[in-house]
Amino acid sequence: MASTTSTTAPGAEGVLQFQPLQSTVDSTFWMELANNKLEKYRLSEEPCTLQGYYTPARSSAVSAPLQLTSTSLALDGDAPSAAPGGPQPYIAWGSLYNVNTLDRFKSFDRERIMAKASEEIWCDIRSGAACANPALLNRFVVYTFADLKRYSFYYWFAFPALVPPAPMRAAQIGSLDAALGADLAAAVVQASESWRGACTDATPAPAWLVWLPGTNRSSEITASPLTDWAALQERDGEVILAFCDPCNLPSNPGWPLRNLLLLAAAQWGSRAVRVVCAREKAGRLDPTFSLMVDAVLPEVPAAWPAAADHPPSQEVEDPAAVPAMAVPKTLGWEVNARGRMGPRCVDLGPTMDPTQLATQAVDLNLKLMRWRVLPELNTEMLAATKCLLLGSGTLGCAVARTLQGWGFRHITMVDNGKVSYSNPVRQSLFEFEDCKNGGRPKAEAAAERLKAIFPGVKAAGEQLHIPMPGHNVSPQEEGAVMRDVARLEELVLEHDAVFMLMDTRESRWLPTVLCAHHEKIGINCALGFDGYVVMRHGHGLSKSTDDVAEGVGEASCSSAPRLGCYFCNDVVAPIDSTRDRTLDQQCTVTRPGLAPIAGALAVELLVTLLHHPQGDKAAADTASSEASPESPLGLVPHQIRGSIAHLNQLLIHGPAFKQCTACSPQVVQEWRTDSQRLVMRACNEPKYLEDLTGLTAMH
Amino acid sequence: MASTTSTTAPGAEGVLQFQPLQSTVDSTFWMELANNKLEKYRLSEEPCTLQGYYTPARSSAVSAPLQLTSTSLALDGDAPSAAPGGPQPYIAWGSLYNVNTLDRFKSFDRERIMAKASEEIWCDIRSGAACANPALLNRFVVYTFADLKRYSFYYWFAFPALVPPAPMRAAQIGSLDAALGADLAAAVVQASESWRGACTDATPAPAWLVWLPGTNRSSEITASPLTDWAALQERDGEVILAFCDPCNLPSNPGWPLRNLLLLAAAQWGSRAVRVVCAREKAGRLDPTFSLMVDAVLPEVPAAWPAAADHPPSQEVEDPAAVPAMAVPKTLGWEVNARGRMGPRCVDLGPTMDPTQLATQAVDLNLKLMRWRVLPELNTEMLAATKCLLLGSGTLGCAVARTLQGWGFRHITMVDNGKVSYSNPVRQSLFEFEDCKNGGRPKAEAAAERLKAIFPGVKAAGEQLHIPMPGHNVSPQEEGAVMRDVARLEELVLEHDAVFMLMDTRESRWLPTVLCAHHEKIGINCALGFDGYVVMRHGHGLSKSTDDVAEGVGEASCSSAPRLGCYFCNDVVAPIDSTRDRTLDQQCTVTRPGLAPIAGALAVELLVTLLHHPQGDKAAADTASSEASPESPLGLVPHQIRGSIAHLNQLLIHGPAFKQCTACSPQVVQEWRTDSQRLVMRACNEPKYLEDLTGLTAMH
Amino acid sequence: AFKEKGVLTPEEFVEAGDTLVATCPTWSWQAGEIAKQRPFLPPDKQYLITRNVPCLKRASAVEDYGGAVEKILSGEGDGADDEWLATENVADESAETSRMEGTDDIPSMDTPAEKAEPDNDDDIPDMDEFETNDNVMEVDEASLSTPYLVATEPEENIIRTRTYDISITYDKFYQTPRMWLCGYDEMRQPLAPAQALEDVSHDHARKTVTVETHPHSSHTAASIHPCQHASVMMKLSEMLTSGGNEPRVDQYLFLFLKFIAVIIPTIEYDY
Amino acid sequence: AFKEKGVLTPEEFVEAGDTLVATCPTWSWQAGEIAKQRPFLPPDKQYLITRNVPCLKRASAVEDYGGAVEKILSGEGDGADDEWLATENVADESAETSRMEGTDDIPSMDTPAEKAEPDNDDDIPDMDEFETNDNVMEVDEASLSTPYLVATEPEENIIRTRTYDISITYDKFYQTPRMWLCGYDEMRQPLAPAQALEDVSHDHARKTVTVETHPHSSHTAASIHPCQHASVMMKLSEMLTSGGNEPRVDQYLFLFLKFIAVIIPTIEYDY
Ligand SMILES: [Zn+2]
Ligand SMILES: [Zn+2]
Repeated sequence: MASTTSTTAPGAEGVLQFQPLQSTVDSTFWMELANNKLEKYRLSEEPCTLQGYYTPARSSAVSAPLQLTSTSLALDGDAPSAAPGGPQPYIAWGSLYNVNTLDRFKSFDRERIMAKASEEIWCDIRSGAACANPALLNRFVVYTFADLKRYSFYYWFAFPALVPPAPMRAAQIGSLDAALGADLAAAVVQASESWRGACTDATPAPAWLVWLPGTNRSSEITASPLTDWAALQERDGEVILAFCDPCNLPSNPGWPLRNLLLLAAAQWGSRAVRVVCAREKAGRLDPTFSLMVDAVLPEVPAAWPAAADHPPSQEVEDPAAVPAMAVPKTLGWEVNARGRMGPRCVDLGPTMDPTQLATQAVDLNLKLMRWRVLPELNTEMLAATKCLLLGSGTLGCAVARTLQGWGFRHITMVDNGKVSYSNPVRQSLFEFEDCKNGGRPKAEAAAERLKAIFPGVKAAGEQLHIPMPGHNVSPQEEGAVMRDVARLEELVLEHDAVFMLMDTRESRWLPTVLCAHHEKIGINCALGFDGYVVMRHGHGLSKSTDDVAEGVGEASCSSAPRLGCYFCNDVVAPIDSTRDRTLDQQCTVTRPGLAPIAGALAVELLVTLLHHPQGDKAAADTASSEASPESPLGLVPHQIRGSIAHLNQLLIHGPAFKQCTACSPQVVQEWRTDSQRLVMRACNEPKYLEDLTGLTAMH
Repeated sequence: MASTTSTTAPGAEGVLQFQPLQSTVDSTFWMELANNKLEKYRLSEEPCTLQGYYTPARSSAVSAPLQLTSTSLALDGDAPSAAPGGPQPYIAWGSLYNVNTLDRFKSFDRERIMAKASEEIWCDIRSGAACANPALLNRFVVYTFADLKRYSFYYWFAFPALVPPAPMRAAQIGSLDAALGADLAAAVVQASESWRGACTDATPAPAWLVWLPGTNRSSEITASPLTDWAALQERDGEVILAFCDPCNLPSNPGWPLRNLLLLAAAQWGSRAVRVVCAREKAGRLDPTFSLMVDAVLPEVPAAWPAAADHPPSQEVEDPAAVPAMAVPKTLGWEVNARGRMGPRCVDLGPTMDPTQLATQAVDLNLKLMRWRVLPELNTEMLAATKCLLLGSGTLGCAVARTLQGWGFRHITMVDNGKVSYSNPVRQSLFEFEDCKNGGRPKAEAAAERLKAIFPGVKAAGEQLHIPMPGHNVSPQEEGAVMRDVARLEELVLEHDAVFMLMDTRESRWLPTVLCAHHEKIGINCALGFDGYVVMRHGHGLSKSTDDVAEGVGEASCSSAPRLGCYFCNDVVAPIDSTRDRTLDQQCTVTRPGLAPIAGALAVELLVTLLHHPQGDKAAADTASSEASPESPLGLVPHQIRGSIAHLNQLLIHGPAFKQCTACSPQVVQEWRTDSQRLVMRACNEPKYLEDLTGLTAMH
Repeated sequence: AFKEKGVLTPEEFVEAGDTLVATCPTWSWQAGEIAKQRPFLPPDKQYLITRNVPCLKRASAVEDYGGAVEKILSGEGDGADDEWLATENVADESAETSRMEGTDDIPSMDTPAEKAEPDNDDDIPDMDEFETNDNVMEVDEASLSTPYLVATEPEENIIRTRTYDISITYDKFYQTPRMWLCGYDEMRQPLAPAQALEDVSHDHARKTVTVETHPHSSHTAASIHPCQHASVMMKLSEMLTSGGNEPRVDQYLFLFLKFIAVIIPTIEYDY
Repeated sequence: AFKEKGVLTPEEFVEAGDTLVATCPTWSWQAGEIAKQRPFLPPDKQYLITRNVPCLKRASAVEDYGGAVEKILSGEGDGADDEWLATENVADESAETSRMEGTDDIPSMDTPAEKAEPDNDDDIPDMDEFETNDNVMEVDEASLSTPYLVATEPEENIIRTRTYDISITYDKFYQTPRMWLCGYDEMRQPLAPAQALEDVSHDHARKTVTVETHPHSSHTAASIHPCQHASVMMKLSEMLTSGGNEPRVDQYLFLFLKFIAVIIPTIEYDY
């Protein structure tokens, strides 16, 4: 990065401006605070001692913050957690006030804790304690509220700086080597490094003195503690004040210098002092990055401040807490994330709340698929596609699970049955517990399991009976049946894709009609003993055009013929299941491997289709389309027929049948004209659908 | 069935033998008792009133039992639960003594309750109450212990019969129509039916009188209550006693007649009485099935029994309970299921215990598959085949679930990882809860889920690291690694089939060697982004023959060449995963539909193979074997390679490779010679396996 | 819809049930558990029951009934009414050989049944220890002594005389009656539901028997799955029609029981 | 095994870490949580960390670094050492266009990050209400006024200067180091792990970034998945060798960080 070789002060005798410290709180600190709150503090609001860590600035790009980590709360011993090898960080001592409620946080008397800290600092300056241990100048305070339900933490730091009687000014500011020359600067840095290395304390002192030989420049430059000030004044040469400067800026020192200069003015009576702002590059003090500041200090009379000047009682509520000693005015509250005066809030929910963790992990997993293999993958589109699963048995469970794997987020399960004891070994959303006491309703149990698998899914379960052609409806039942029809239509409307996963053929009729009418994607899946059919229905009949009136069959004017539905191959209307045993035998037995395969293929077919540029109007791919499928995910055939016994998969396609009893324009038109009449006659009149579509004439 | 038209009495004046009543307790009764015990009785052992139901005998094959159902315990009202339409059953009143522990049941003072019941019956006979309400003669007692943990119920019924001063004898026994002639018999039956139909009581009286006109046979035959006895004696004709007879035998009346005849002897002073034992056919009294008994009764003096004869205090513990009145000796304890004196026990566990219910349901489901479709299906064999699943991720979960569907009962899951937040949407045995707090160990969580799905499975989970060639083992680690090797070998030995479902190529090496050595079935499954390979390894190298010495490669003398393993196509030893990216890319991404498909195919392949007459030595079927596969379940190919993008499945086969780094005789021989040396050198020396097998020479 | 599709409405079920009860009073209507009442049936006419129906021998002893029915179901039969009656004769002729066939399967079916007996369970006390030496009954010459359950069958069959409580519920989904079997052994101990399969025609009927929770109580029972009922009833209706008889809804249950009698050939209930 | 396979033993990891810490004192060893210590590493040398590392701009602004690395990984590169250095130049040239490409992706990555801000959550009080009119600091002429975070970059970039705590753990399975990123925005507020992806080279590196629980603490962080590390390190070792330099185990981490620098091009840590 661009390095600053030299900078002039902002006008001779300009006011010296200090860069405030920034707090940086590691999430481990909040975890530790949360633990302590739960196990140690409980409801206590007594302050705790903190150790914050900071270093010299190490980059011209960012200042070094005051950092809190999990060890900041460790009370047993004052050694920081840094392990052998690197330089120890500097420690600032703080007081933590953790309150119990958000209200108490809002109304917290922050000036009281600021006053307490500043009094301590002022005492330490006046008593000389800060000279012996300059870390005392860097005391800080923070008050917090930990919302442990949400893993949200509210906090406000203050780094108290005592305001001197008059501003400090800078006569000159520049890089250390520019100010002293490269050799001398290197020697100053060298002496400081040695002194720091020789420091036997657990942590190094954040401020020290550097003595430059005067007339006899050949003497060695030395570094020594602040307590040597008076002694060094006796020697020939110059005494320079040095401190660990977290500030990265080329024209300003960092915040810790404020109290240090006040000490110099108040204790030593200095009116001018040269200061090394010690900074690092690559972990070592650096003469170019470090600054040299010629500071001009105000006079600080022994009696300053007068108690009347800055009566601390103005700011302290509790008269008992009024300090015995007059203390300078203090400032130093940190700004919030928007740069304004106010507390901060950190929400660790996303890294701590399991639900959010799961959501992130699942999203990322899908994005990895996009990034690594399939740039065209539109995971957002899948997440937004709403799927309706009619049937929550072996196929319904398999389809729902694969949908979840693809990141679909809206899944509605429909079924009319209850979980029985033979189900869980084949229906992968149920467990033994769901079977007890007569069994839980399947749709509800399945939806609940989807949420237990991934809390981020919007899953619903609905017990619904789907009216079936050929299954008589008495006049008394008509009302209930039509309510079921209405509810099913609502559900179809609310979703984008409808999976037909029932175990009877005729229960697929009404959903097929509804998909054709509402132009929803229909995916059909049916099992035999060792064979399966997975297919997509042809696209629906648009309401806006006159598709219906014209009839959209093989001779459609669209580029590819509209594809058939599940019923398009039939020459009889769906009446009862005994007529088609191959794939719809009721209370059927299937090989256990069949449902996972067919369910997975059904979902893969939908996903591939959704990525096809023509969507559900995509022409049927066949095996010969293999070379360059239009969907980036692969082939979108019309039907996949496979067998576990023969271990083959055939891609089959067929156009919509003009006399289809489910998807033909006649049926859809009749639905649009009078849906109740259509359903009731289909249920009660065996030949009705065949008459309606003209099938009868073909027999 | 053969009907009895007429039977002579067992010798004139033979002792009349009565068929004891049998108790039949509906499971609904036990359920109701269990409910009452939990919610009403709790620890009370106070007796409850029961209503038992019985009918006339309705079949010559079986007698009518005294039946208890859920309504037997209903105290609110004495109406039985039978609905309108059929004839009401007869009621017998009982006393239930339910005790709290099995010990109390064992030491129960059953004679006390018998004495109490017989005293009541005798009082009712003597007072005339039984004449007015003959149901009082059929009092019964039962004491029970309900083991609600096991759904086991212990019980012992007694149907008290008072022993008369001398045996009752039968002068004649035969069918009613044989005794009276068909017309008269029909008239008797008709009168009885009418009388029963006219009965305004909630339940009909179980005994009644039939009056046959004497000289003027043209008078109508009538039926009337027992209280009419004296009045009818005044009329010209014959008074016959009739009762509802639960006995089905052609030569014996049922138990209820005993106390009724004692009443006749004691109250009416009868010494001979004709009795109709009323029985039914098809729900109506039947003159052929019903009996006519000419009974000869002993004299019952007014003072009988003398208190000294049968002092009830002999049998009654508590002197306070000694009845004021002398009571005849009583008997009537029911025999147990073995025909001996003793209580019965019914275990409703199989119909009430959910775990047993689930086991039954799952078994039955599989048997249905056999019965309906596949007579050759050997479900017992599948249940006994032990499967070891190495890897409990997407594939492991899919395989385990399909195994459960097929009724495999021994499943061991192995994995070294923990469940992470991104897993449950793709790994079908895990849920969100399993991810929290760093995640549960996968193998353990998966095994637990298998049990939650079906408690009858023997599932275990084991955290185990599988040593991998090319993954360095330091000398310090060697001990731990060899312990892992030993444990893996134990696991392979304990199982019949080993599924390799890991996500790295090299982790499959050691299991492949172990399968070859121990002649276990090895099934391998690997995923790419949208393609999969499912394969079975060739059969192992027999220890007993000198397969190993001779080398069993393409040129084996067996009928079909031994098939290859996962590594047989390689010309380099497994070292690290970056060399084969297609199917083993680590931290790989796959389309979510892939694992369910490949996992299901892997299990179907095993099931089909297990049914093949040659077992794991079956030659590789290809698509051309389709016409007549040797396994009744279909083709057993060597490898199935499929793609979701291209929607195809290819059947591929390849012989074992002589220089294979995993299944070749050299490697297996080396394992047998010094397994530790083999594993250590494979892990630490990159070229070792290639040198060992001679691959190096081929490069 | 009896004629066309072999199904019944709930109202028709009640009508047919009333006729059955009136004709065969061994059948009666039941209310069942209040909590499980189905709203589309009258509260006191939820299902039909007949109890204590004898079953003298196992179905395996009278196999194979199934062939003829199978033919009809599969549409291969010529649909003549007498084919139905013929099955009863066929059965007796083939009894000898089928007995052998049938026994293959019985052991596997017996497994759950054996488990149901307390003696096999270590935790449950042996019933031996309960038996007393109290021979009160045996010294009573007026009591028929044990084994007192004497049937009219030859000795070896006595021991296997079971009884069944048979109930018929209405299945809303299939719109047909559905039959449930709840059995007892000769000592009136309940049978495990799977044991009931021994009384179901081997070849044909087991295919449709399931063990499920009885819809009007809390216990499980064997049930003839109704998925084929409608088609069979439709065939029967067609046969009646072709024989010149108009099928009547109120007689549905008689025909139904006739059909069921083929599936459970040895259980002798009235109809 | 560095030379042959690009992997390290735990002992070698410690050796390489000691060299890194000695050479670059901004790195230090950490003990981490006691409960999570790995037994095969010294208790006080569980992992390495360097904190407060600046990241002045997003990786999308300096794309595309990935191509060259991809070539090397796939073995297409010629393996010359300077190809590695070249990537830094390539980046600047293509910065303009890639910025446009990169932005496509950023919104989706930002979604979780936005959620992390309390303002979007109705339940969490708006931070507005906490702000005071107490202008103590603003009247103090000695305090550098807000925005006080002045960087040496042009104005528009200031707002996006992030800092990272970077740690390196040892991955026993892959036998390589593994890098973890824990970021803060310019106001020192923590970044959601997924936001760290913005500082990872788009084309190549995101493929290997996962968000997982840090092995030595309880929080989640973005991590470069180590599955490719060994092969890349082996390539680098080969390049060194072919350049006449013998690769030394203690320098492993320098090479490793050089490699990582390609993946996270804008994070300026020392090595
Ligand atoms: Zn159609
Ligand atoms: Zn091999």
